Amino acid sequence: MNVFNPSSINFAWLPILPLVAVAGGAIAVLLVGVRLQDEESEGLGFLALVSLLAAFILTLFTLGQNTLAFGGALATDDYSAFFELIIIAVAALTVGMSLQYVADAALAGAEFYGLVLFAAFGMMLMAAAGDLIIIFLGLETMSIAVYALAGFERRDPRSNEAAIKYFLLGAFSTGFLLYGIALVYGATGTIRLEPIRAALTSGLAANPLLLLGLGMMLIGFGFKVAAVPFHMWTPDAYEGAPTPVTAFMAVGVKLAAFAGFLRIFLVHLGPVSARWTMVLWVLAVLTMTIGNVNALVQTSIKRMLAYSAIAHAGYVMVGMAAAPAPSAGGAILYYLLGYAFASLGAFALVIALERARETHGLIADYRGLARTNPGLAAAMALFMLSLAGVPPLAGFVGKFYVFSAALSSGLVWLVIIAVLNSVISAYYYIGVIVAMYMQEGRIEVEQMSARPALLISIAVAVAGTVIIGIFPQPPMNASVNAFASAVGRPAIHATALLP
Amino acid sequence: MTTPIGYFMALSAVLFAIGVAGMLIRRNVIVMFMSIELMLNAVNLAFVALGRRVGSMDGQVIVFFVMTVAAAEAAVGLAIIISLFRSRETLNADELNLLRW
Amino acid sequence: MTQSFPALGLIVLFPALGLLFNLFWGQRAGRPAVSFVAPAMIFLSFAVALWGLARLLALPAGSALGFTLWRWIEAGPFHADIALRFDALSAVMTLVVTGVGAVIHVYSVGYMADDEDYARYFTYMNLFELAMLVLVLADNLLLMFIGWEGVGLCSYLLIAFWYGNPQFAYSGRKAFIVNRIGDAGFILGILVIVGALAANGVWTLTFAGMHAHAVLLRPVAVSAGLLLFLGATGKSAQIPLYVWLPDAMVGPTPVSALIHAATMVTAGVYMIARLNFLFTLGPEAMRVVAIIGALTSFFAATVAIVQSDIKRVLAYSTISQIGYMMLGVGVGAFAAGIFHLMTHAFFKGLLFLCAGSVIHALGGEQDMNRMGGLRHKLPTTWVTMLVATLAISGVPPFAGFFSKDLILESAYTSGHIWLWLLGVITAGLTAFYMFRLLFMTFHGQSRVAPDTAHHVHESPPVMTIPLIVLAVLSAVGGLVGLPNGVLWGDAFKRFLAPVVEGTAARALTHPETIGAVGAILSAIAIAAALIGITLAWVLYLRNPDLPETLAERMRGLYRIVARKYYVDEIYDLIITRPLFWGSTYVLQRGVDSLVIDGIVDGTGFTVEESGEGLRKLETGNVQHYAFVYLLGVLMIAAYYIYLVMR
Amino acid sequence: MGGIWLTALTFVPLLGAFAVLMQTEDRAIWRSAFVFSLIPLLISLYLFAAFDPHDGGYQFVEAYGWIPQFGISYHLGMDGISLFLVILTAILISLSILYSGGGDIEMRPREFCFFILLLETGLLGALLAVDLFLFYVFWEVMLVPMYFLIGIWGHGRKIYATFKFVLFTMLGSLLMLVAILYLVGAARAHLGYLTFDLPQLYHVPLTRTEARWLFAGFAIAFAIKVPMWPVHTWLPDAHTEAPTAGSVILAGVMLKMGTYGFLRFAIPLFPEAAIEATPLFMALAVIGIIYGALVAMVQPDLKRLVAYSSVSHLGFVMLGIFALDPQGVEGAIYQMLNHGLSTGGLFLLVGMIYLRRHTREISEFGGLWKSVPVYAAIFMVVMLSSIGLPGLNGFVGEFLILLGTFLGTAWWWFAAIAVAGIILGALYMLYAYERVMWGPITKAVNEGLPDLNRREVAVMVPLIVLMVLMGLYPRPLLSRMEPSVTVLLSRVHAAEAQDNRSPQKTGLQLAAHSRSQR
Amino acid sequence: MPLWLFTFLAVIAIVGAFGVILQRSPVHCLLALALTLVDVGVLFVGLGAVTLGFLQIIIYVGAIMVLFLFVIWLLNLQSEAKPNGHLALKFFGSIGAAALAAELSVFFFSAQPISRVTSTPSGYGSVEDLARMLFSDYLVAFEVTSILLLAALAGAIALARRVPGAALLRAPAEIQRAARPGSTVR
Repeated sequence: MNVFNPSSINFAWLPILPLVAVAGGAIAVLLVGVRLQDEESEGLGFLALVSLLAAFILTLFTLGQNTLAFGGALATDDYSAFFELIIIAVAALTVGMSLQYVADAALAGAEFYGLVLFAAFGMMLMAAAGDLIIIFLGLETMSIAVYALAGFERRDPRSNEAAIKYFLLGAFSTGFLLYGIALVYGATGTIRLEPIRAALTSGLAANPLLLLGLGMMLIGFGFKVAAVPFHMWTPDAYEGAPTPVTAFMAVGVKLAAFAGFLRIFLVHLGPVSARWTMVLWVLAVLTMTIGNVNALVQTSIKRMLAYSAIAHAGYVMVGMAAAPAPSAGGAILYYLLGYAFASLGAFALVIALERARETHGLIADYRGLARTNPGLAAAMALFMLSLAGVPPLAGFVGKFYVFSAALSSGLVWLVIIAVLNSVISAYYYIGVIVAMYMQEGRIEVEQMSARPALLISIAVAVAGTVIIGIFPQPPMNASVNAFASAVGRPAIHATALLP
Repeated sequence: MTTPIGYFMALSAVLFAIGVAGMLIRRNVIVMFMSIELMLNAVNLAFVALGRRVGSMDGQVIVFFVMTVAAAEAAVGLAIIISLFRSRETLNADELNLLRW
Repeated sequence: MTQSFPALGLIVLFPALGLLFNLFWGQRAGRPAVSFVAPAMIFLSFAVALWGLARLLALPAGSALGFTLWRWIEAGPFHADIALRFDALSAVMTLVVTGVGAVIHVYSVGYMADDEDYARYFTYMNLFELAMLVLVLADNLLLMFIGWEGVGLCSYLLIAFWYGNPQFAYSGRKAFIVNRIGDAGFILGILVIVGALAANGVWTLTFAGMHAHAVLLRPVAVSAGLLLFLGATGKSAQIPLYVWLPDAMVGPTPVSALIHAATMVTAGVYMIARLNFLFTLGPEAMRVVAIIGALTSFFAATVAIVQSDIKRVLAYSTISQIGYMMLGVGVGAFAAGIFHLMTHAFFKGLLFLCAGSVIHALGGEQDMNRMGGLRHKLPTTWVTMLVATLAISGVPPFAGFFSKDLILESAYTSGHIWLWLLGVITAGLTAFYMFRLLFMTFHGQSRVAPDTAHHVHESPPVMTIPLIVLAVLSAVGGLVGLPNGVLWGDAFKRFLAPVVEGTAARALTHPETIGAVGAILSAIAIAAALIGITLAWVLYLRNPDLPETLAERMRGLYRIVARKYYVDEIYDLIITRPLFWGSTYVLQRGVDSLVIDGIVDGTGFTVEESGEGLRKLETGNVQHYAFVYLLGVLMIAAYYIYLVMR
Repeated sequence: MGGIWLTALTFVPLLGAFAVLMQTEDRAIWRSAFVFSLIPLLISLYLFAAFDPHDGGYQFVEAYGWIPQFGISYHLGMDGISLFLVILTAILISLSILYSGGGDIEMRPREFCFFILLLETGLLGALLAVDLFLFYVFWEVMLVPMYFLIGIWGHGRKIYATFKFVLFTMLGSLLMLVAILYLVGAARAHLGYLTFDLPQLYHVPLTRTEARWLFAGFAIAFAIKVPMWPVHTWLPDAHTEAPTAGSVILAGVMLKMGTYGFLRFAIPLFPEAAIEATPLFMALAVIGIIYGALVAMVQPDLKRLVAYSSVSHLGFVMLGIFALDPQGVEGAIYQMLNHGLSTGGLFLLVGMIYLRRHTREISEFGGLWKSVPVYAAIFMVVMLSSIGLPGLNGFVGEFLILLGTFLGTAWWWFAAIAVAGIILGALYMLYAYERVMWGPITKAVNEGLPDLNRREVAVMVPLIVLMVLMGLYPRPLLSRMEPSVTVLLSRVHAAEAQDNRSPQKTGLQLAAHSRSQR
Repeated sequence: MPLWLFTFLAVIAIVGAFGVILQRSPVHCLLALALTLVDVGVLFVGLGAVTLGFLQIIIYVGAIMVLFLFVIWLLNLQSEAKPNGHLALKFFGSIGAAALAAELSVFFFSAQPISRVTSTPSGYGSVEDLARMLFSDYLVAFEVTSILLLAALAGAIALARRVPGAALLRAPAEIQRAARPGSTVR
């Protein structure tokens, strides 16, 4: 019975510094917040931004070194860095667009920003996780924070309702995810990802426990990324939650969920991809189709965006169904990047306009926006077009890569279905543009200059959507290398990537 | 003679299913939440049993974490329920339909 | 051999200049300038044409003058130039077109004197001259087609010159569309020819070139011939496409004289004569041409008998006379056809101008029932018209006699007895209705409306001089073609021969007929004419009420003939209406709106409805959500069970 | 490397678009927009002069890596096929800006000019791109501004029209995207590296089935754009509701993108499949010719009539393209230009009269010649060009197409049917003209209509001059097309030589043959 | 652990579980749940996870259940009204749950090696082992739980503390009314 000896742990500071920064920021915000009134919450926002900035910079340092820290608990590779950077950016943008909102709604700033940071912490953890339990914990941290955020607008019954629905179903699916983890653990005897892959490659791919666990985890993640039929919570939660939170859910949560999803399935369950691509094929079709067709008939902008978020998850799953293709991973990462900017931007627009007056956030309310505020209208149009996948915007290039990956692994029909879905989606995305540009109506927008943070967030989103669309090379390299690093392959040369 | 692990797994499966059923058939949000706790426990049982089978402690450690998570969830969940009750004066799942379509 | 003669360019250049002048400066320059420039240009062309003729005569027979302006179309090996060719045939045509044209231009100066759109009128006229000259001077089929459609355009514009009247506008369109139908045939004919030549690696459309490779055309001669002849029926108002010409009479009378009598409508004959080497390779085609020609001439003559509108009578007589020409070229007597074309240009142009003068005098009256006894009031017009009438009736020694006689003779000697017979009868009819026209207009007692009666006056010299010029031509113009053996006998034919009776043609044409047979034939023709004249005299001068009684007697027949055999109505019924009806209700409302758009919108609708349906699944009840979730779980689990069990 | 001419050509309008956004005062907006549309015109004219008429390949080529790791390059080039479409685009855009500035567009001129210039960039880019990816990008880019033009400045059921337009086109182009990706995949399997570069994709070995499917993928996209019957129904709506400038560009240039696509991509990439599909496409083309003409004949709305006439004219173009012999293809290209001029002109004229009367109902007019003679005269000329009167541009194209069809294919009798289209063309046009311009003036409002003003005349004159010039002296154009067309057809023949299933391609083979002698 | 004991405990657990989902009054449900949890705790011990068994009882029954109880009392919930419709959902829900149980069992019994029990090292499941694991392999996870709890804390505070301006933003009824007019496009 040897005594416990700390030196037996290989202790690496660098990988956890970004996490520490974020968590520290959260705690700081909470502590400072105790002394502040809700009205003066901007300060806290900036504090949060500072910590995020710090985390961002620290993450940059972790680039390039692909190590497993803490006995494999944390995987510090470009993959995690890639997602962490995006997540931090997303969180920062969320904070940015919340500043005014929180102040106007007189929400409890300390808790709000604190929770955003906690959620970000959880997300980063999911991206960096090296074993199942860390992923689980990260996911829970994120979820719990987001449950709370969803119900944050306590005076709005819809907010409570969104929170409770999200919470109940979330906890429900946590059960399934856990069960899945349990079974995989039972089948492989470990919860570290690397050994699991090793175990798989050494046979036992047919183990029923493994298969069931695989299925259960698939369900758990399917819920988080809002894949049909585990998507039902999405529209309600998105619509009810305070809009900045919605944005955070639609982008941050989805990204983090995919970060874990991809790392587990594409990277470490890759050897048995034959066992799950079929399921993803079906899920992708369902998700895209139902998402788009539903979005088609929505009249509330937030609900419409919710369904569009579902549909986009579907496109990503098209990429996942193409797992055998070497290019799939990079394509998906790039797609998520493009999606993040456009979607965030759209929600930022929603915030800008919904604060303009007491609107129900109907698409119809956007009529005539092109008159009253051409700038905003143009930005919104840009995001819509990017989401619809019109070149040369990011959305198009993403679709382009994902489809080509799918084709290269022979999923012609899946791609055609996806393409038809894109046509459907064009219909409702353009519906927004029609409302803004081609229909009469008067929506007054309060002076944007009064809300610099929001304005900057929108600007960033626009820049991102356009730039990574026109110069897809650097981000594409980044995502390719990121995925390669996760697989542990040296950065494959790109020509190996497309079909 | 000792009980095969399979039985424990079966039991966990049954409990899990009952939990699911509770989630589906009970109107009261709190009771639904309880059913979820039930599911989590079924999973815990599975963890311990499987851990026993592979002969490693990991299962138990995970259960430890799951308990923590359960506690955290309980805290937030109940808080949500409270604020919900404040604004809506009901915990009946049927009446939570402001958001639909 | 062809000799380059750049001056040919001038022939078409002058009308072009006139066109531009009238188009852009006509309004500002004022009437005097216009009335000088427009005819002057045509006279200049005429002069150049004479010069060209002189050059041509100087050259050995069968040679031609040519001038290539520029390479027009070239795609792959196919190419066509914008080039002019001035040989015997085109020489005759050019002289007719410019000569008669010039005269009529002068006449127009008087006739249109008080029309507000003076400049526009002469713009069109010059444009017409230009197009017509391109048509006759073209050295290849494609360029000819430019002129071919160009003249069609001009007739369209000029028929509808007084566009204010919807009826006129309609007639104009009708003319163009009917011509277009013919032109379609023309184009296809060109395609067939090119195809046949290209199949042997020959890429040419020049008449010389085609003539040189005529052998290659043998397989397609009939089809190509018939297709081109379809074009001719449109342009030259033959059955079945003649319907536009009578309506075309609503245009200004000089237009009717120039375009719808003298020149344009004879283009079909010219074209066939031009392509004689092709037609002679396809005897069937020739026969069709001849038969159609004969039938048309007879049929039109019958209609002409009962018309009361002076210009309509002339219109139908034009159709009838062109029928003669077709008969001529159809039986292989191309020279005869062209000969009649020329004489016809003289006397028919003259007839129209006279009619114009009458109408002018009566202030626009065209109904012969309101004329009569005008010969004292309009002496010049009467005399000239008499000459023209004698000419068309084929009374020697006037122009018409020789040409018509030549045609009939050729018909007979080439063995088409029945066609010859038909021709003879038609000759009688022609004489009859022409003299009917003459009598009803100038003789008997005046039926002129009293208010117009008192200011009826002879036309100004600017109009009468052209009458006289043409009258002279109609009188003596036939002498260039005296029967064989008489004096310079058959000079005209000999002049044309190298062009129109090339190697291939000679085989088919009749042996030179002995004078005796020719004399008999001529006698019969003359007899027919005289009978017709006497009949007309009896009916319309001796006892003018007889026609009515006759009409009463055979009312049914009379109505049918008077209504022009209801051809227009039939066409309208079986072609026009179904077309419009079908387009509206079947294509537009049916296929487009119902079927295609139905499918399109239907798809959208379906998608949207299913959306509405799916939407309802979002009941807002958490437990429903959880249930759907559970279903998903069961599915996936089931899939994996399947994997395990397998 | 041909300098930066093509890049300048393509992106000057974009520059202009943003320059226009800077402007505030209306006159300044229009002026700068016009200037910026003139620059590409001048450049394209220079290129016309500098174009080497004996070279069938791409000229003024620019090729730089864009996304090298995916074999996507920024590769622009111009050959005899695209040269004239480029010039046409430049001309029509300038003219429509010039026209729109004259009071047609009162509302939000800044955005209007912005979108028009953006559109020009898209169009020119699509015409010059030699890289499939680049092409696709421009292809989509040109869709968006057009969609705004219709939707914002349109009339009537503009929204419906817009949606129909976008969804139709997008469906097609996305299928094309799939085809492109698949093709590139196949290319990689063959070449071993990744490329979207058109010339390199020519020689990708495909199984017959693959080729058929891929050809279908491309062909559908292009056929919708053309539009061929029966996917044409978006066109009348789009045209009718679009603002005048929109219709002009849509009809004048955008439809050509479809036909151009066939020439540049669909046919040379999959010659065997194209040859197989010839009867189908010729049949559709002929149906389009007759159908469009008949439906146009019964339209009560002048603009709609012109729109349907486009269906008929483009039918001719498709007929010529699938004749697959020099006459047919050159005729088709020529007919694209003619259609751009004549139909563009007609739309402008309709717009002018709409500006005066705010209606396009034919029954509303009558006897206009009396009140607006100049307008009527110009209308007459443009109409004649549109119905292919010999001596004007229209005839050259139509004749060559018919000739090509007759010579080049075993289905020569399609030419015979198509000729009926010429008759009907005259019918509906003259019928409309008669009702609008001739007859007595029925409506008092039409009495005092102002005739065309200087600006409007200035808009029309260049078109008419071109019509006459191109009618009488088409040679400089045809001779520049010839080499490129030869190159194109030699590919087709090569493919055809492999499987000789069309026995009597008389004219075609002889054409190729006799050229080889020259 | 002997089979009879397992059977006994299993029966209790299942009965308790059914108690949770079948009883009217939330409080009774809670008690039934507590019963099941304790029972599971005993099963843990039986599986050799002694520490964990006790933790289970302490944390769950001692903390979480009590928390539930407080809330129930705080909101003084009455027992559910009589089953209000939703029979379809109840029916199919139960079916689905049963099906799930069935499917899961299929897996467990089709997995052969599962019933083998490996001999465990001495002190398996002891506090030391647990602690060592926690502070070596699971250090990160352990630290993360602290953050997790902190987040939960913040969230709970944010949600549960009194609303400053107690007035609702909009009354549910009004929101219902503001529900979607006809769709925009068209």
